Amino acid sequence: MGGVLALAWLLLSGHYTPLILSFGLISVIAVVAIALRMDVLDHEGLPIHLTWYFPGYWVWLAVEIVKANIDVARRVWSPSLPISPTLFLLKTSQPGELGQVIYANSITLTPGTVSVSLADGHVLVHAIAREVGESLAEGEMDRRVARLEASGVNARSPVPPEA
Amino acid sequence: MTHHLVLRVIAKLLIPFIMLFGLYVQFHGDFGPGGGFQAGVIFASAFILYALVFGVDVARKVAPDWAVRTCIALGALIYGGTGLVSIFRGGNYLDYSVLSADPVAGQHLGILVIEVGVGVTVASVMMAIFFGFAGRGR
Amino acid sequence: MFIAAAAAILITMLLALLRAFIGPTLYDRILAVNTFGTKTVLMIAVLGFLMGRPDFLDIALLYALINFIGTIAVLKFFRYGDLGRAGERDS
Amino acid sequence: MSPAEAIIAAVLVPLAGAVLIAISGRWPNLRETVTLVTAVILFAVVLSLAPAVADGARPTAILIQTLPGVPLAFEVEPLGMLFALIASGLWIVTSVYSIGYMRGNDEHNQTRFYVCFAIALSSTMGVAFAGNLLTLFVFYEVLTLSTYPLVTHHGDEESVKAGRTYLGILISTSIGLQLVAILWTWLIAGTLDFRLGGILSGRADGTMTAILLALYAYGTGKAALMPIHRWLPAAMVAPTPVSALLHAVAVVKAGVFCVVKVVIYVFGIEFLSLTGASEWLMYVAAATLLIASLVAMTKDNLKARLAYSTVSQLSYVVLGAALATSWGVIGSGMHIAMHALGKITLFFCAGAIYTALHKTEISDMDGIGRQMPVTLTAFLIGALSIIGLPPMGGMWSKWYLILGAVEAHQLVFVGALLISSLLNVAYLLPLVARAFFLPPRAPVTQSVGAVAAPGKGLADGIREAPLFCLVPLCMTALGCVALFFYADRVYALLTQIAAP
Amino acid sequence: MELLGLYNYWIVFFLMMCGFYIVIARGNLVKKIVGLNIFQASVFVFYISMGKVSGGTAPIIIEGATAYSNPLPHVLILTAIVVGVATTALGLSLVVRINEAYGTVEEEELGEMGEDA
Amino acid sequence: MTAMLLDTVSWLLISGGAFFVVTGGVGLLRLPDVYARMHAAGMTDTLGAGLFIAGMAVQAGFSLVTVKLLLILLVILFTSPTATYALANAVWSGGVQPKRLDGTACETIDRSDGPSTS
Amino acid sequence: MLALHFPALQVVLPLLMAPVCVLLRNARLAWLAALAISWATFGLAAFVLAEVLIGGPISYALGGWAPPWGIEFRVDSLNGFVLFIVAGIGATVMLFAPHSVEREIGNDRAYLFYTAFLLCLAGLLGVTITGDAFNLFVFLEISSLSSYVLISLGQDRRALYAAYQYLILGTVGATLYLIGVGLLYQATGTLNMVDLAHRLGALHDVRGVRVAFAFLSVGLSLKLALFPLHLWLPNAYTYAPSPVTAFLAATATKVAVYALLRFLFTVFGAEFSFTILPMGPPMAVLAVLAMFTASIVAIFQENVKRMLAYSSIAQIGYMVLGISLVTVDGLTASILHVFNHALMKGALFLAMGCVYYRISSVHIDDFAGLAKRMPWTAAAFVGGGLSLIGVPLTAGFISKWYLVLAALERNMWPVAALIVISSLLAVIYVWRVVEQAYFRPPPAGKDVREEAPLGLLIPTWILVAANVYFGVHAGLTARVAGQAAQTLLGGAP
Ligand code: NA
Ligand code: NA
Repeated sequence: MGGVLALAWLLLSGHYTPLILSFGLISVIAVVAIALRMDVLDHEGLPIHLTWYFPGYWVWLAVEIVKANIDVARRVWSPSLPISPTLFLLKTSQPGELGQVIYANSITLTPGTVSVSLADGHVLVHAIAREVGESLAEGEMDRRVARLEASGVNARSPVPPEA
Repeated sequence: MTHHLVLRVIAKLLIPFIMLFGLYVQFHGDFGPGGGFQAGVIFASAFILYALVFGVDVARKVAPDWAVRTCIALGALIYGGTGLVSIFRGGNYLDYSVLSADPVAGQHLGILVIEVGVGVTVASVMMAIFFGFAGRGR
Repeated sequence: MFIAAAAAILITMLLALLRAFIGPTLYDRILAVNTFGTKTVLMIAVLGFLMGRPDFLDIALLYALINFIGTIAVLKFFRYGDLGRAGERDS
Repeated sequence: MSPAEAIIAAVLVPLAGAVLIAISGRWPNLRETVTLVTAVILFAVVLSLAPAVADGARPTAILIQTLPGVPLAFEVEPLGMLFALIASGLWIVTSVYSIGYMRGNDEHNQTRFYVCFAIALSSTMGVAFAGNLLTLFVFYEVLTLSTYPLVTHHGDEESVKAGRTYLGILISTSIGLQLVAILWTWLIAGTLDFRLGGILSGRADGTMTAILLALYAYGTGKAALMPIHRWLPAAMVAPTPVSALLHAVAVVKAGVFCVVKVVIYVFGIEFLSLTGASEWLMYVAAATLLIASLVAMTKDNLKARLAYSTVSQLSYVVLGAALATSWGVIGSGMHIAMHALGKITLFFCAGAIYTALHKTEISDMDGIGRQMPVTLTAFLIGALSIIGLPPMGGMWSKWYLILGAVEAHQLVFVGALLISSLLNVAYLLPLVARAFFLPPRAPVTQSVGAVAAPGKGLADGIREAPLFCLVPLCMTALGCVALFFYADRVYALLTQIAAP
Repeated sequence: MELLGLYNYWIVFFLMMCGFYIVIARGNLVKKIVGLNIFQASVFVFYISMGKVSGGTAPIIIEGATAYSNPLPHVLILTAIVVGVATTALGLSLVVRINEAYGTVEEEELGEMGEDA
Repeated sequence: MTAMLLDTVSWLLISGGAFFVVTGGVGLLRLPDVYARMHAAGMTDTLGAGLFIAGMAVQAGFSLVTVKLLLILLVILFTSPTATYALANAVWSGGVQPKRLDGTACETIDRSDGPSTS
Repeated sequence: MLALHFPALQVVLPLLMAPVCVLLRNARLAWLAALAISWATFGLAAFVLAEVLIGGPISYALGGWAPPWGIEFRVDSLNGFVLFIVAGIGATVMLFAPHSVEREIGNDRAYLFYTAFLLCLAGLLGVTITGDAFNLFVFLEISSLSSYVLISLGQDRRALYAAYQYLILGTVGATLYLIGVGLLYQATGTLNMVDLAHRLGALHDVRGVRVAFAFLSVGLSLKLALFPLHLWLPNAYTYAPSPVTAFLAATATKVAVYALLRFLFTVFGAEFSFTILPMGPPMAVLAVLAMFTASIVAIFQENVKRMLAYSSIAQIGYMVLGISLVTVDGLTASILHVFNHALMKGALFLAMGCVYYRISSVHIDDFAGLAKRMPWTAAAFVGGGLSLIGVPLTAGFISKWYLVLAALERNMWPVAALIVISSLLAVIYVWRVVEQAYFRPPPAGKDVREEAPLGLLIPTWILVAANVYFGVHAGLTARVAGQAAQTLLGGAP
């Protein structure tokens, strides 16, 4: 954690004098201390274990986002407003909560679908059109996120994250 | 039933970085605009987010009232006390050029220190206000 | 170019503002204000870029955070009439 | 003791006495001894100043630099000397009398009474010796405030109401009119010091002078000119020694003293008679003295009748001053002294009658001369002095007042003075006649516990008041007679300020 | 033309009047605070619009001075905003406590409980 | 040459961002209910903001500014869906049903047992 | 030489001790700290006043920036005098505080009182000492915000509402002031008062300057509770805890009067304020209206604190009336009354604190028999009341003396008459209380002596004694006030 924060500091700072660097060190230590006190430094809060597979997922998601954007833009501009709002109830196949959150946020991040409720291994999705929801229901994103999480779990520890 | 999952996870992710960002602004204050005041606001907003997501009672355990109060006072003391130090070093009140042998370095040092005072006070005052309002009901 | 970009953002901000005034529900307004906020972030960034003031980016970052926290706080307040409750529960 | 020290001492001795009285409050005998000793010391101090003043000296003293250019300062001149002598002298007898009266009537809060009395005397000395208008005003106000608790001594609804009238009239006139007059004087004359011949003389025109005189005359509520005389009858609710203080020793005397002093030292009698600015005041004074006498006749309550008598007699003094002639001023000054002794005698008698017989209404007093022969004799002497018949001191003052009116070519007022003397006869002497010549109306059944004959049963019917009451009233009655014979001393003193 | 040139004053004036009207006319204590904020905001706008200072040459009392570092309007306004925020926070906390003590934040109802007791 | 190329790229990116941002604004007005409008808002925060920042980053080259720009984008990508989710969840638990264009309540399709086979 | 820094220190010390009180938490420790600092401040104020009277105005540049670039603290005989009385009242009220705070606020919140009190003191001193128009705003708000907190500490729930009302009106006043300062800054490019005065001399016809004048006057009038802008005052004084009322009544409005004087005479100049713009007559009319309306309303009050609050509004009328005469004597009267009224209202409200301590009420009906139950307290009330009436040998008399003199000097007979008549109204409301205390029997079973503790009586009597001292030795205060008045009218400070 400290490493990530230190990296962030260095990226932000742009001043590499001893004084500022020592301030940076103090800051990182202070933040870690407070974060420990807040109890936010667990797997959920610090998804380092997703590192290796993460960029790949991002790239895939970015493409999805672009596609979804174009789709929604088309719907917005077409005079007939071709939308058919529909709710979908989907199962989440990720074992951990972190995975479920990534899944839910990914759904929201792609325009055309918004996750409305995430609970009990199910996510309720509002789709701008029925076919958009159906394509989400095919489960590609679900599987990719599940794989992402699983890779992280395997990489770090055999113990499954809290259920 | 789980707690508000999405918020909790994202908050855990964001909070340390917000705090770090606050400290970054704090110590880079005399290079850009802002300084202590903004830094205080940012730092406090991390706590406010924490309190919003995890509840004020939990946040109060992390930052107890006495600590917040002490920080308010300490920040103000740092701010005003620096001025007093300049009096004892032969300058006028708030005249930081006497804080160091080199007047410019003295000015820098003075501003840096009082910005810390401002930041600490602003952050803790904001937290105190939020804790004070939250949980009182509409 | 940047002025055109700024104009585009400004138009969207105005549209969002319009939605905020029309409503009709409280949630529409919150959504609109939140959108207005994120566009303000972009606007600050663009302006900073335009005026050669990279330190504006810090402000944009700050604003993005505040906008997020503010939205959460408003939502929580209107749902529970209270900001201090321990973690919300999903419906 | 240098004269300056003596002046300051005259103000401070009663104050110190007040403090000691407050401290010794728990031991009545000690307390009253302190009172008496203080009174005697004060009289001695004042007396020590007299020879020098009689020889033409004008001792001065500065108490405090209050405002830039206007200190609290004293200067002793004949009129003030006379007033101070009377006030401090009468304090002794009043103190003796108070002891008898307060104990005889078992009054509460006696310590407060003695303390306030002493403070009142201190401020009276301040008034008498005041060297400028500010000093006069300051002590005048202190006198008002220190006598307020005395007026409301009983603390019942009636005294509270009387206190309200007392304070209301005195404070509102002094702050509302006198203060304005003083400030106006300051603006015109640039000084507030008393100077023979007047500081305003030649600096103001006739109308302005008349208005200023009105501000002073009505600003001095204690002079009880009609229609601001109501506080005086109202204050009759207070115990008799307080009445003595109000009517003879200090309060009303301070009022008329202020008027005379202002006429002589602020306006100057020549200036006044030249401008004729005081003519209206003569009429007001004459009207007051006649009306008050008439009202007095209608009062059955003895103290109320005496109160209206005082209102009337005060206007003699004011009239004398308003005449703005040497004789008039001499008459005024003298009348302050003569009336003081006469009226205090009458009040002592009224108090003695109340203490011994618990009678307050004149119609109840038939035949009491047989029970209280000494008291009633003293009453007769006092009455004669007030009326102005020889061989009483009162004769002289009336004589000079009439001379003054003649000198001012205002024969109307000669007539007014004479008629009023007849009215005096009509309201004072009937009591004496009733007391001595009518049979008692009801059987004497009221036996007053507190007055259970202090071992002096001369005859079976005699029920005189206690000795502490009786002795003082005899002394003041004698004083009335004495003043007839020693009036030349007073005359000599006063001619220093108004040579005829 | 001159009137248009002073448009910033009109904005300031409009905001001021709006804020003042809300402070005066609204019975709800929270809304009054909002009005107060608008009222204060008008001043902030005024200071911000005060770009150029007309008399702003060198100070007179010290001749020959070259450095001119008078406080800039935005520094002033930042201070004023801090003060305004503090006032708002204090005002709202008072409203919260009034609500706890009286059970209402409506002026009329508060007035009814006014002078007795 | 490179500079011009970069300028062009940046211009294209920013134009695209402007398009999506405005589209989002229009959608915010056109779409029928709050759920549908969230999609429009999402556009402005994803591709709109992304293209804008990318365009500016291209202009800035490898520098601290780019780092900060990317940081801003990152923050937006994390916070925007979270805020939207919180809003949607609040609307849903507030009992507001999503509507179709004709104003009738939209249907709910349960796909928790897998994608449709039909 | 530390003495050079006294002007700065007397503001900075209370400002710095305020957070220390927060750190200390414990009521007793916080009190000791606040007490030490408030007396130290008083000492500094006395020293600075003496120095100014001997050596002329003192200027202190904050941060070493020479005026007019930096913020300047500037002390002349006028604000030296005001600093002295404000610090003096602060020190005396601090003596009074511990018992009263324990009783009315509670020891757990006591540190809040001491903190806010010191902040308020620092703010008021800052307003008085600063030579910078914007800095004055900042200090004004420091004092105002802390006084809202202080008022809200009152036991009665109405204290909250009173604090709220004061907050709204006080903020409106401060904001108007801020607009005025902005306009001045726009017209001149400076915020330093002396510099402003120099530059405004040539700008009398500029519309912005006149508008600035209007905003500043109205804003400050709100703060000093000039009739009819006084609406915040009665509730605030009535429901605040006793030491708070005593302190605020004796200082807050006075400092605002000082600020008004400073702007009317030093910054704008008497010529601009009273000749070019005819401010005299409207001020005089409002002042007279205040004197009468407020005094008459005071007569009918059942709550004695509220009665005294209305009396304060009337007394502010005297101060403003003196200003409106634009003569040396008139200004002397105003400045003297700023000082003297602080003494009398301080004494009276501290006496109220003593009463409340024992009787838990300041309702006039509950004053019955007070003289028996609390003779020293009742006597203190009489002392303060006499000064309020303006009886000779009290401070109040001196103010009245100069005020009537100033009115007569300008041949304003009706005004002189009105002053005198309105001061007689004070007799009525003071005496209502006196009669209740001295002539009504105490309620059954309360006929015992239960005097307030010495800790309350001593500070109360210090102020009563000060009323007498400065009524007898008025030469001292009259000379300083006269000198200050001459400075104000002479133009350059
Ligand atoms: Na006051
Ligand atoms: Na104030």
